[in-house]
Amino acid sequence: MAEKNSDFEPNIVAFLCNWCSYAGADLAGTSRIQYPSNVRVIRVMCSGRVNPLFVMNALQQGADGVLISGCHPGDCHYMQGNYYARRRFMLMRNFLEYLGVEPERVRMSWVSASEGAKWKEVIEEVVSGVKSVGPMNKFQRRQLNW
Amino acid sequence: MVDVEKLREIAREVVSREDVRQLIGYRQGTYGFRARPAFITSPEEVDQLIFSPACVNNLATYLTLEERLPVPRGQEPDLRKVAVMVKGCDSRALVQQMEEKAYERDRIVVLGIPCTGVVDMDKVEKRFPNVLSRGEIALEGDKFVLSFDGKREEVPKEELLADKCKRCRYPTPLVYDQLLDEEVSRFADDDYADVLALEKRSAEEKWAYWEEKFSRCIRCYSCRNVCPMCYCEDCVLDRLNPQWMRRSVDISETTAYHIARAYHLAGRCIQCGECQRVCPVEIPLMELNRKFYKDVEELYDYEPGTDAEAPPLLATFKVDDREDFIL
Amino acid sequence: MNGKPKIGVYVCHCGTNIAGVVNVEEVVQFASTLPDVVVARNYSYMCSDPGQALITDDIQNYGLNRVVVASCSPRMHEPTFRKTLLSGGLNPYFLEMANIREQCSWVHEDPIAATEKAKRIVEAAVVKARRLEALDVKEVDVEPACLIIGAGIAGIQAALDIADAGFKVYLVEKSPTVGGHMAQLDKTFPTLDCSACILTPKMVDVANHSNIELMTYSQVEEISGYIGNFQVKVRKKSRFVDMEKCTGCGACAEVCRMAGRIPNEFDEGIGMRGAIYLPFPQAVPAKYTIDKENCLFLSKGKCGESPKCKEACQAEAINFDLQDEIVEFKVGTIIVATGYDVFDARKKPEYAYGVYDNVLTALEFERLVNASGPTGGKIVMLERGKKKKKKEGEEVEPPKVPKSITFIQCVGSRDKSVGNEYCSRVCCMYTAKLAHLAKDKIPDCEVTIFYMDVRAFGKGFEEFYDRVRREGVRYIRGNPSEIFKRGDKLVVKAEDTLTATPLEHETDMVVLSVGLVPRSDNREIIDLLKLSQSSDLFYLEAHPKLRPVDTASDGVFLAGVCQGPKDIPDAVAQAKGAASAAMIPMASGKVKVEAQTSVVNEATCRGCGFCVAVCPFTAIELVEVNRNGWPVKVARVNEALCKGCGACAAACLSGSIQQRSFKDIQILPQIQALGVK
Amino acid sequence: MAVKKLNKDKVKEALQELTKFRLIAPAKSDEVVVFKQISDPEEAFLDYGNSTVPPKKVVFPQTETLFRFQRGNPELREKNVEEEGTTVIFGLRPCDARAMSIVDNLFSWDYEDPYYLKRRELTTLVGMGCVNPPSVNCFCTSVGGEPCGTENLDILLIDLGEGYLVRELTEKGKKLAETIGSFLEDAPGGSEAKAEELSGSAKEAVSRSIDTSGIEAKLPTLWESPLWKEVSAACLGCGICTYLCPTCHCFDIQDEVEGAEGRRCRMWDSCMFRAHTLHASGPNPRPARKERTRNRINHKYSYFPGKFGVIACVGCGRCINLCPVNIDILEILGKVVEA
Ligand SMILES: Cc1cc2nc3c(=O)[nH]c(=O)nc-3n(C[C@H](O)[C@H](O)[C@H](O)COP(=O)(O)OP(=O)(O)OC[C@H]3O[C@@H](n4cnc5c(N)ncnc54)[C@H](O)[C@@H]3O)c2cc1C
Ligand SMILES: Cc1cc2nc3c(=O)[nH]c(=O)nc-3n(C[C@H](O)[C@H](O)[C@H](O)COP(=O)(O)OP(=O)(O)OC[C@H]3O[C@@H](n4cnc5c(N)ncnc54)[C@H](O)[C@@H]3O)c2cc1C
Ligand code: SF4
Ligand code: SF4
Ligand code: SF4
Ligand code: SF4
Ligand code: SF4
Ligand code: SF4
Repeated sequence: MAEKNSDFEPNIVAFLCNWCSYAGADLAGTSRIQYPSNVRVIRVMCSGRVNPLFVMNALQQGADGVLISGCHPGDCHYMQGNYYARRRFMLMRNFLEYLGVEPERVRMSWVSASEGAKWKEVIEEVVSGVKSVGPMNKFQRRQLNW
Repeated sequence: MVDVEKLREIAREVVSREDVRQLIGYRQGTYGFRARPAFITSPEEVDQLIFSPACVNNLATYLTLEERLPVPRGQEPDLRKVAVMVKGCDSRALVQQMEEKAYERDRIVVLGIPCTGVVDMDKVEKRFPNVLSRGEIALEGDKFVLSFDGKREEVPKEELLADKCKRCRYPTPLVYDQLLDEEVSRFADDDYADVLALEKRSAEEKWAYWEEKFSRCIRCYSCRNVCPMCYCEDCVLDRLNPQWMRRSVDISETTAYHIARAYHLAGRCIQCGECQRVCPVEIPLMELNRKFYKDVEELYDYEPGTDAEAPPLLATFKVDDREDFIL
Repeated sequence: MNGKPKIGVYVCHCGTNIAGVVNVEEVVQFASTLPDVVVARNYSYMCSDPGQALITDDIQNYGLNRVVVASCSPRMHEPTFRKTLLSGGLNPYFLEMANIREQCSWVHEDPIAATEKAKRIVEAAVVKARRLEALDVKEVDVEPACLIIGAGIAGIQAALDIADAGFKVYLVEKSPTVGGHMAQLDKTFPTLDCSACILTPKMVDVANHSNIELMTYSQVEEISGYIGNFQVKVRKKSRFVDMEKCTGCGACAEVCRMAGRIPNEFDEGIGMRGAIYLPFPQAVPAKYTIDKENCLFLSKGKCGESPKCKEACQAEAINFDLQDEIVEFKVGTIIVATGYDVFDARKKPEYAYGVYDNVLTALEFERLVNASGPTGGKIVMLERGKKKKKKEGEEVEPPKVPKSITFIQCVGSRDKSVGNEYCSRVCCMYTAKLAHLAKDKIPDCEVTIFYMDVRAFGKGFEEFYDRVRREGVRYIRGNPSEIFKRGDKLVVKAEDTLTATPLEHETDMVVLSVGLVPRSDNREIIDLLKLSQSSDLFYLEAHPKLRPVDTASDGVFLAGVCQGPKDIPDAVAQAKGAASAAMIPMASGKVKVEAQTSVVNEATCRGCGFCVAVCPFTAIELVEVNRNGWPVKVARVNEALCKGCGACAAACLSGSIQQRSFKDIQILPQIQALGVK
Repeated sequence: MAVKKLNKDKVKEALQELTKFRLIAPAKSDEVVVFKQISDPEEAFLDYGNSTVPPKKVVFPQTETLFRFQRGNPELREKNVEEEGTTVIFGLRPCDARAMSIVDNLFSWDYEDPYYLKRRELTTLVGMGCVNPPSVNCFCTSVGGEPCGTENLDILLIDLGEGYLVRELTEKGKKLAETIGSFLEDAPGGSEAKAEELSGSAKEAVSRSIDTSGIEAKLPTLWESPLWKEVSAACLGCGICTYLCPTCHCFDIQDEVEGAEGRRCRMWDSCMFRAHTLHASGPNPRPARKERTRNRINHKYSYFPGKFGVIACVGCGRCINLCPVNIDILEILGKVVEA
């Protein structure tokens, strides 16, 4: 069983679309809403840009969890990108679960530009979910131990 | 059963055609019960052709594996048609290849074989090890009849049948120009029992299960090379820049390889089982493919390789696709 | 060329906004150890003039070719720093921003954690910056002309606005006259203006405006190109009447051997016309048209001894040899205003439309109450399919006047059984209007309305609805289940859902308030312009709230009911919106095209077309190229259409299509930098 | 040297003793036999035909870190093979052992490869004669080997039924035998004769063969022969035939970098891969399957013997058994002979 000690601070890589979720995260900032510092963001123009293999790559690189966030259905700046993302991640998440990667580690959310508060909730949810399953070392790349 | 004489007759006619470059079929293998691909370019070679339950290869692979060497200046590329023999499952590869615009329908001539099932050569070899003479396998009723070294053995069909055949929904080819036999109706449906059983296990058990398998993988990429759907000019899994996964063989990179390969086949894999068949270290690749296959069918009511006009699964969506996993 | 990276990193204090939590010095120190970083600095306000000068100076002194600014959100100051790079002589796309304010110092209190996170964010920006490439910022010229498809009220209004602003308009209408559905209406709710009175002046204006080239009885056949430069091909169908010569006198129509024998579409088939006709007296242009399918001469090659119309035309306008004409022109923008069809009431067989003569659609009823309609505005019982041509000297019984008229609302709207979940938005009100008109014309007529809900949401609507009820129109809440005939009465079977009583209501005439549905020929336009449809199958706007007149394709706008059911004021408002939206690029003369577009590596593309299928902007097509002597298909991006979403890049299995500034080789190092614990 | 006997009931104990070294033995992973390091004698699976993956990976790992490096630090940290410790490969087949001696040529030729050679030096080979009928595609006797051959082995075990005859063949072997001396007993009289008889009949049982005598000279004359196209038409270029060949030794060197650190790795490569000879500038001197297949055969049966005097094939039959499309090296060689 993975170690689940309480001071485990997970490292979460998040892919946010520029128009909704990144703006929502910015709004959380402008509103000074405090949330855990575990999430590190990569901005893309649209959640449709996120290749599900990025998730695999992040987990290999040492991330304990991955979050993909985009506009709510119907709100995509490019109309359809989030729908593609939804399909891709549904399948990828199921598949990783099938291999034994806990679903808590691969999350997806819809956060709009006005949902600074929701962003915080999402982060808290993701962080606590990842904490509950402990560090991801299943297929992390071997440290080079210099 | 396909009448071999009839097959040869049709094949002779096809290879004699001006507009056909070659016919890809099966011929006797070099030892044991093996059959292997045959590439026929002239009517004289047609008598090599066979069809039997030993003809396991999915020949659709050769349509996309075709080598297109630089055409010397002043010469024209040979764009004549290629004729290919396909079983039911193999025909789905053609459909999917066409969905993905690998070629136009009029580039190929399809000889469809309504398939009553092929053997799993591993099961055969386990049962009859070290058969050197060129043995033969035929299906008679519900028994496979194996003749070798002057002997004749009967085995219930069930015992030697390839697993993929046990759940084949399309034994009669979905696309063909000529059908070589009467249509065959589906044998059985897929109950995904193996996938469901694995799904139910704990994360730790699943990981341990796959780790054991993946740690055997020698990353020869044979499973990719043989796949009729894997025909990128330059596979991303091989690429150095960017390098999605390293060439070094360890559990991390190998797991990454298996995730990437299976994901790249999501909504595209047509269940021919070739990847698993060729794997020298017997990694149950079909259990990976079938997880996607099952999810894709359940979630999106989509079955790859059944409709050449369908939009590619991951290049389309429905507004009401499931999203209960989204926060 | 991009050259070996030399990166400058600038960490902003933002007063205490960043520096109050993040240890800026430490971040700078860390940044200076990152690969290819030649200078790392901090400053109180990077966006200030002296802050920006730091960057431009360093570009000079250190020969920087990449810049990382760690400060606020790129959504805030990316444009600012892009300009800084430009003024420092660097391509603006050599900038990468690290958001350490909105997504770090403002949301974390713990200085250690925040500083740690800031370092990671900066590292990710640096590793991405190493891979950044110069991008072209391109502009295209915009042809100062607009194509408007459809000349209903929406198309007309948009055309007039644009033409008045001084731009050229090509207004293409499929039918022989402009006006669309509004021309068929009698009065309009809620103010009861006469439709013709307010519409016909505009119809005439459209025909006469010097900036408008009106093409009626015409069809767009081909559109290629992109915003600023659309190439359009229109087929002007032959009317077999010379438009120059026809005076609109109508002598021809009177003598036509088919006169009175063909249902007039404009009258919804309750009035008749001949093979040569004018849809209605105020039609614009007021030129006659020969309908080739019904003309004896054109369809059978023989019309009596000789075509009567030709003999009758003094202006010698009739010419059976006239051919379709193809015109081609270039426009900068396009407005689609193709309107709607009404729901086909036959799809609700329980209402027996098409079975009983006096079950009408509301649009038929509009023609019946209309003074210029087939009955001159008299509401009478219909005898459909009967020969209208009276024999010489025969006394015709005057048609009966209904004593009871019953309306049924929501026919084909809010009805999943016919696949239309939506509300058509106009039926409640036009029903009230028509009920009022019925009462007005036949004061002793009993008028009943079956409804599900009354949605009187617009300006003056509730007041109007209230007025109609007070006039004695009876509203029964219930959805009729069947209409049948008992003697010469129609019986509407329903349940009053307010009192839960089943009832059978006898009436002379039933009017079905049919909903608005997408035109049956929508596909033509979809194929021409690659428009998307929403789930109700009307054309899809780019954003339901904020870009309701735009489409996914730049330079293509929507107006009127083609985008979704609406009444005339809304159709006009949207038309005016579409007109001004279309004029923005025309007025500026240039449009910027997205620089962060996608690009295909043709050497590795396998031509599968996944990207083509994914692209919401139809920016990609497969083209044939020569690869080592072999013809192969590969994807090609039209950069003027690509909006830079990157969906294609994630769909491509071979990694052959990549979005500039967001390429795999740029994102993967970011993942690596952020993944490390 | 001495001839002893290891009774089957003592095998586990002997193996347990050997786990104080890095003990590599055949083991089952599902139904596949692989050589792997074992820590528990129960893991060993000695009743096997031949392993799918040859033990060459023990001395020539599929991925081997040569050294590590760090940004801003000129020092390179080299791999110290010594740290791996003394290794025993227990139960390998004579053909696979012979294969190692063939590969040795390559790694000790003009350049002496320290990693490989060091590992070879640290490794003791305990072979197991092929007295059960060899597999259908074995042809070791055609290429200079035999089912109970001793070449390159330190110890050879021959299964006599109730126990193994232990032949110490080298000093190294003798030393190893001493470590497990307490589990050995003197071979009873007649054991040797029985072993000889078993070896002889095993040799008889090798059913496939080819006369290799003229092949080295013949191959260069067949460069343009249409036979290459014919025999390679079905090839998938998967490389199974080379990856799993005990004598194939192609490798590639790649740097793997992570952040500021990296390592230089050597990894298996295959001449059957399309990219094997692909030049960065685009052209490929072996553009098609036919050139690649031709190279594989020429390398084994012409270039290698030309340079080192030994055919680079031990007749283990893996490439025939495992080729997904039944490309059969004996069939190809047969055509070469006939041509
Ligand atoms: C029975 C009824 C009563 C109504 N009463 C009222 C009312 O009282 N008040 C009110 O505000 N609204 C009323 N409406 C709604 C009103 O009719 C619409 O809001 C209005 O007509 C919409 O105008 P439009 O220009 O969008 O579409 P349309 O009027 O449908 O015009 C579209 C035009 O485009 C043309 N066209 C279509 N396709 C092509 C093509 N491919 N190429 C070229 N031309 C093409 C058509 O021929 C047509 O002329 C009523 C609707 C109905 C059905
Ligand atoms: C509870 C509620 C929920 C809603 N939910 C939705 C919804 O989900 N979706 C939706 O589409 N719509 C919704 N709406 C409607 C939506 O709010 C309005 O359609 C929209 O905000 C209208 O924008 P506006 O610019 O016209 O007016 P406003 O938002 O009122 O803006 C007018 C601005 O003008 C300023 N102003 C006023 N007078 C002067 C003056 N004399 N000088 C200078 N400035 C002046 C005001 O201060 C104000 O900033 C909702 C409305 C309410 C009340
Ligand atoms: S064929 Fe088997 S060993 Fe080869 S890469 Fe595939 S899974 Fe791995
Ligand atoms: S993944 Fe395997 S089963 Fe699926 S199409 Fe490819 S080879 Fe066939
Ligand atoms: S980036 Fe988006 S808009 Fe551009 S080509 Fe790709 S999918 Fe189309
Ligand atoms: S998805 Fe990729 S491989 Fe397929 S056509 Fe597009 S760019 Fe080419
Ligand atoms: S194993 Fe067979 S298919 Fe694979 S490369 Fe070798 S010869 Fe070709
Ligand atoms: S070439 Fe084939 S038979 Fe010879 S050693 Fe290699 S794998 Fe064995």
